[in-house]
Amino acid sequence: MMEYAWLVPLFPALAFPVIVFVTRRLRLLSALVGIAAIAASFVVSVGILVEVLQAGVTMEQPVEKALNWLAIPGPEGWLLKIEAGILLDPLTAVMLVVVTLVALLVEIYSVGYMHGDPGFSVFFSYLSLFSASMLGLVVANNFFMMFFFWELVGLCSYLLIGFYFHKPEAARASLKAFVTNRVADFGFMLGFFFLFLMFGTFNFRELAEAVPHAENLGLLALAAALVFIGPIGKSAQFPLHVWLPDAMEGPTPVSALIHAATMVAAGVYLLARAFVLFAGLPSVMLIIAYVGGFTALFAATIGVVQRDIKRILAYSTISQLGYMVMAMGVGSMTAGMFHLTTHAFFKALLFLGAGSVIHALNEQDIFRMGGLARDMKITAGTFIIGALALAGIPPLAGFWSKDEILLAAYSHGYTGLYLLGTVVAFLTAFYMFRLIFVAFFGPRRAGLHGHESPWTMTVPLLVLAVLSVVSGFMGAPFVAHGFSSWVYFGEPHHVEPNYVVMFTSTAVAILGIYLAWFIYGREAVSHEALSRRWQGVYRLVYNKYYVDEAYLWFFRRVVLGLAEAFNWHDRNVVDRIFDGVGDLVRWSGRRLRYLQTGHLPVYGLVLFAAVVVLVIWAAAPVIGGIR
Amino acid sequence: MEGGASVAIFWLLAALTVGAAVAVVMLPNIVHSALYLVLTFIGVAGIYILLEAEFLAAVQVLIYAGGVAVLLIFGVMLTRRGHIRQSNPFNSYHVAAGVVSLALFILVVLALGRSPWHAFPGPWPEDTVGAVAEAFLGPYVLPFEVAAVLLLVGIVGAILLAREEKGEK
Amino acid sequence: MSFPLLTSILLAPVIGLILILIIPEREQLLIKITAAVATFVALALSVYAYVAYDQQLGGMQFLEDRVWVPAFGINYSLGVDGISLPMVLLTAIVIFTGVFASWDMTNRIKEFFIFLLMLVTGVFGVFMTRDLFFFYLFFEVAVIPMYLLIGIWGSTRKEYAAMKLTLYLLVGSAFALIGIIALFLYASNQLGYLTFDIQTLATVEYDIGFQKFIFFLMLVGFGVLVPIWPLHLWSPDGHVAAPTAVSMLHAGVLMKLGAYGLIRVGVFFFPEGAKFWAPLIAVLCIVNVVYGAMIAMVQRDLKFVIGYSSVSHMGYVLLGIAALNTLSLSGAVTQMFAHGIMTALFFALVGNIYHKAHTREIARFGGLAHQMPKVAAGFLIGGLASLGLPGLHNFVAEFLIFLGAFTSDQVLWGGLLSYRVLAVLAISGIVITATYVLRVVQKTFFGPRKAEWDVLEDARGVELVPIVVLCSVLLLFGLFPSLMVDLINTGVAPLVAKIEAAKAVGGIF
Amino acid sequence: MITLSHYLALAGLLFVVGLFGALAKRNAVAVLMGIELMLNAVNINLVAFNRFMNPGEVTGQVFALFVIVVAAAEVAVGLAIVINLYRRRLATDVEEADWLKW
Repeated sequence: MMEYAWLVPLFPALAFPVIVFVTRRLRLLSALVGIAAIAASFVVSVGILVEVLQAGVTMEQPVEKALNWLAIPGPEGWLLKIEAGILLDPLTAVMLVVVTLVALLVEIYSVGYMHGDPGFSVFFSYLSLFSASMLGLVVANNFFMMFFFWELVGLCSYLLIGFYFHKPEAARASLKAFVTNRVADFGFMLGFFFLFLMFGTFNFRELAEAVPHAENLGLLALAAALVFIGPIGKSAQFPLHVWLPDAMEGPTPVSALIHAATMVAAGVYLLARAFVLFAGLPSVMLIIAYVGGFTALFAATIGVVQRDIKRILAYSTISQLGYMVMAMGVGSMTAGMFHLTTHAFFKALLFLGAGSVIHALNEQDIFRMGGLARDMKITAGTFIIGALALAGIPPLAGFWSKDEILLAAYSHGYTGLYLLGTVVAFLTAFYMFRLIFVAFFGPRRAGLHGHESPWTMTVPLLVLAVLSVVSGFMGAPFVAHGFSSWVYFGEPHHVEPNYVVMFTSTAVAILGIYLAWFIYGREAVSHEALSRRWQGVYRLVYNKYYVDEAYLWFFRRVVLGLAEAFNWHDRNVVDRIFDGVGDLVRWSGRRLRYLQTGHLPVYGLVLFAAVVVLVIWAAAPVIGGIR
Repeated sequence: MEGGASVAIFWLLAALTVGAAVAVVMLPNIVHSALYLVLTFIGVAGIYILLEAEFLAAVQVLIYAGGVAVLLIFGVMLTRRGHIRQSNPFNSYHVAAGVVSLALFILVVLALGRSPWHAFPGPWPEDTVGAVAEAFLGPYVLPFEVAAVLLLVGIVGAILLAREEKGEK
Repeated sequence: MSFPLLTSILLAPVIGLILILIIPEREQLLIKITAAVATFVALALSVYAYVAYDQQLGGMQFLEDRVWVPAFGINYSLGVDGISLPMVLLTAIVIFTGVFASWDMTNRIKEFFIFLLMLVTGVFGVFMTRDLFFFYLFFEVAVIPMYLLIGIWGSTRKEYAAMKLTLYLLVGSAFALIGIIALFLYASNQLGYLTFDIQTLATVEYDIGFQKFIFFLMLVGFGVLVPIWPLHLWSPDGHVAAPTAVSMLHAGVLMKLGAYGLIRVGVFFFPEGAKFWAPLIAVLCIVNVVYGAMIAMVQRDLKFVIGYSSVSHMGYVLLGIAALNTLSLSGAVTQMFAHGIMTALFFALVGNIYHKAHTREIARFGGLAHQMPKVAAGFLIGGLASLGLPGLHNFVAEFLIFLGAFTSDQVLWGGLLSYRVLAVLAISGIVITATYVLRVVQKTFFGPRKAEWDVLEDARGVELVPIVVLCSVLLLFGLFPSLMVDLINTGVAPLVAKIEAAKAVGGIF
Repeated sequence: MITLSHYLALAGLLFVVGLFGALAKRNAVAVLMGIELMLNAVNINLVAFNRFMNPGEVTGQVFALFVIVVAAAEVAVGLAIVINLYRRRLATDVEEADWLKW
């Protein structure tokens, strides 16, 4: 099955033109084509995963197949060799399965959610294009190809965020997303340019061999830091996180697939794929760890006060991505990837659940919802399972993966980050169950009456709920050779459980849930009073620490100001200079006119005066008697 | 021509010619100028004779003194206006003209003084007229024909320019 | 010599032109069809030439020679190599789509198509000739009709723009002429006989001082066309004023004339001169890129945005030339092709909108995607190409240029500033470009539906030809870049060999 | 002994007097007379050079003759213009014929 790996991205890639040009009129057929394509990819991916694990393909001996895409001959060998190739190892196999599975479920879900939307088939074409580019990114065997699909994925996010292009906010959000990603890609491109400068290749395997014994560590650190800017943008880490909350303008399946499970995980995947680059540089690892940690805390605090159900989940995603990046920074690539896998499932579940709620009530503000547990049994049930998993309640998936990260931080001696992680775990539990108690258990508010979504939407929810429970066990410590023995850096290590860490994280989560129940469930303390008491803090956090406003101010004042200055300079200075040359000619013409007196003798005089002058000038030596 | 006599004659003719020329230029009365012009032409003819260019002297007298001078006198008569005594004043730039002319003369004289003419008075063909005729119909036949055309054009042009428009008075 | 392929490409528009002369003015459709057929023949032959070109052999192929003026060694010799063949193909594609883009013109279309075909003949000539004399001759043939085309059929401030454009180009070509004559004389007394053949002239060993001066002349002469920064002001005004097909040709092809001239007559003849002036070009092109992109951000007229974006994109070509290594030079030639196609697409679409909406003011537009989905899709593809999205041809070109400039270890100001820093500044251009392109797309096409524009109907039938053809070319070479880059490498290789062989000369600063 | 420079000096003087006449006179006919003087000076030069420098041939005289022919044509046309000017402006004053004035 492995030799068919290049088919995985190809199926959805073919589905895109087929839908756009052939089946656009027939809505259901387009959906079927899309789903069939991603289903085929899923089947092949599972096959690859099984084969990879059985055939003993490990991180050290990946399977690589490549052919030259663009090669420029130089004096000796290739000056530049860019391949289109696939690199198969456990990391790729796991990611393939995760991406194809979530994509499949989201596409099935979208049939119900997007029902009646005029752009139904266009939506499925965009989803297929996205799946193709995401899968392409996963299987890429060199930086160029990864960057190639990295930007295509950015394009699909632009198209899908701006899907309801008649809404001005959606149009602005898509522009914001693309430009922010573009800034990150600028850094990322510089990063692998430096790598090419130092090692002359983009290929991951060749880099893996060359990087450990690179002599110019300073340059390597710079290159690694620049490459890390890519994930900062793509995985919405601070300071380039601003686009993800606005990306919620897109349809909910998009938020579930792209802005929760797959695309935003691409940044973490890049860190995992190029881990050899970062492993040997403690300074860069530290930066990564602290950026991840800070983002986790920063986003969690904002999530606590948000009112829009999708915004809460968006900030939760940023926070969890911060977790994964912190895990990478702390040195445990396994923990990061394991959390990525489990997070993909339960976060997709939460988003699809939220979608089902929005689909039913057509309302996104949780304080206008209520009593949904009674009206939408399956959605509520699955949503709660997802929330529990996210909060990290054993035995659900979230617990095992979050625990592994905290364990990694603790065991590698980053106690500060460990404590920070625990606080974030508390906040996560608090804001998730704040949402649940307000939306699902509170009294029915604003006359909104939920009704259960059709089976096409609830089945994916159930599947994801099961996965949220099951997926944790593959990485749990007591499992013999679980996740950590497949996906690792250096050598497979077996995680021995540290009960103290486990206990504290669970206790903290339960505390969070209790507090949420205490404020929002029993409403013992009115949350309005709380927010009025700490009014300053509340407003600061509610407005997302005014980061958005700062960027907007920078763009409007500095960038546009500079542009206006250039424009003025261009029109008035440079243009005026060249037009000035023309005016100069006309001006001097006006002055010389007065030489023409019209009198005949004057012309004669000028003539002969010139003769005299010329004779003097030419014959001066002769006349002067020198010669 | 023995040496002494020809030298005297040269100076005489030179004085005559230059004097007449100065008169042509200085006299206020245009008619006097015209007459002195005739005198200058004759002086020049004399010099040609001194240079043993008899045919040229004859042509000079015939065309210049006879034709051109008369034509100028006609011109003077046809454009008479106002008092004849002041008919030939200087224009407002005559001072500048004088300066330029003087400067030019000085330059010419200086140049003459400096340049080493290695003149060698060799044998001069007796019959210059025959030689001239052969030259005209020999190497210079083309200029000769062109000169004829030039004259024709000159005459036609002059007639066209000078004839009175019908009804114009 | 088998079938004279290149001459027939060159003469196809001329024959079309003559036929149109014969057709009476009122047969408007017949005139358009003749023009379309003529350009289609040129396109078909160019594609055949592109495919039939033997890349292993490389060098000049499809040679044709006919003695013209033996006294001065001028002969009508044609040939295309790795650099000029893509340009011939580009010209053919742009003129073919240009004719269709001006299908709905009405006033005096007979003269319009005559001048248009004359213009394109000049451009074909420049790219195909191997003779320096004809190079300049065709160069002038290309410039003169431009004045009339803009002056008569133009829009905003057309007389001013036409006059400005022609003055800039003619003054520029005057510089180039001086250079060519000096080159010719110097070479002829070195060689001992008079010749204008580019290959033989290039074999002459020019003295360094001479090279520095003449290369500067060429730089100014062709720099005006590229346009290089201070001499660029004719192009935005010219673009805006010109009718659709003319601005397509103008931005799509005429600018490449300048860059091609700089490479063929500048760098190929005077490698030391090129090395001396390279830092100046490098610095000016960064201004081109950043300055042009920033200005494009605040333009109110759609065509001005594209005009300034062309200034910015041609800055990349100059950076490619300034870095003087294989990667950047093949990147520069690829960018010349890619940018040509992309700008032609942009102008075709803007022309389409302008023809229907009679305005190009971005502020008045909004939500056009509702009324014109196909045009919106085309514009978005053009926009994505211009910001260098992978999968479209411009990304490959820009990538090669950036990599070439980044890895070249030339330095300026005695090591104070390196090409790497300039490359980083140029790469930052992609962020600015992304911002202004998508802002325009958002303001024009997205947002709520405006009843005011309900009268607009989407591109259909003939108007779709430019959009479909140009988009598919961008995609084809974007997904399979080796189709073009390998060909360009065969053309760039001798050039780089000559540069390497040239003595190391300190830069101007 | 009369040498070549004597004749050349004479011609130079005559030329300069003619030049002064042409430039300084107000009456157009006087200007023509000045020009005639200058032409005669040139003729003297031609003949003098021929006589002293190259006596074998008569090219100098032939040229002199051509100069005379041209001078004659020139006077004819000059006078026609002057008469035309006179008829148009009733004056042969050179400074009044200033149609070329800016």
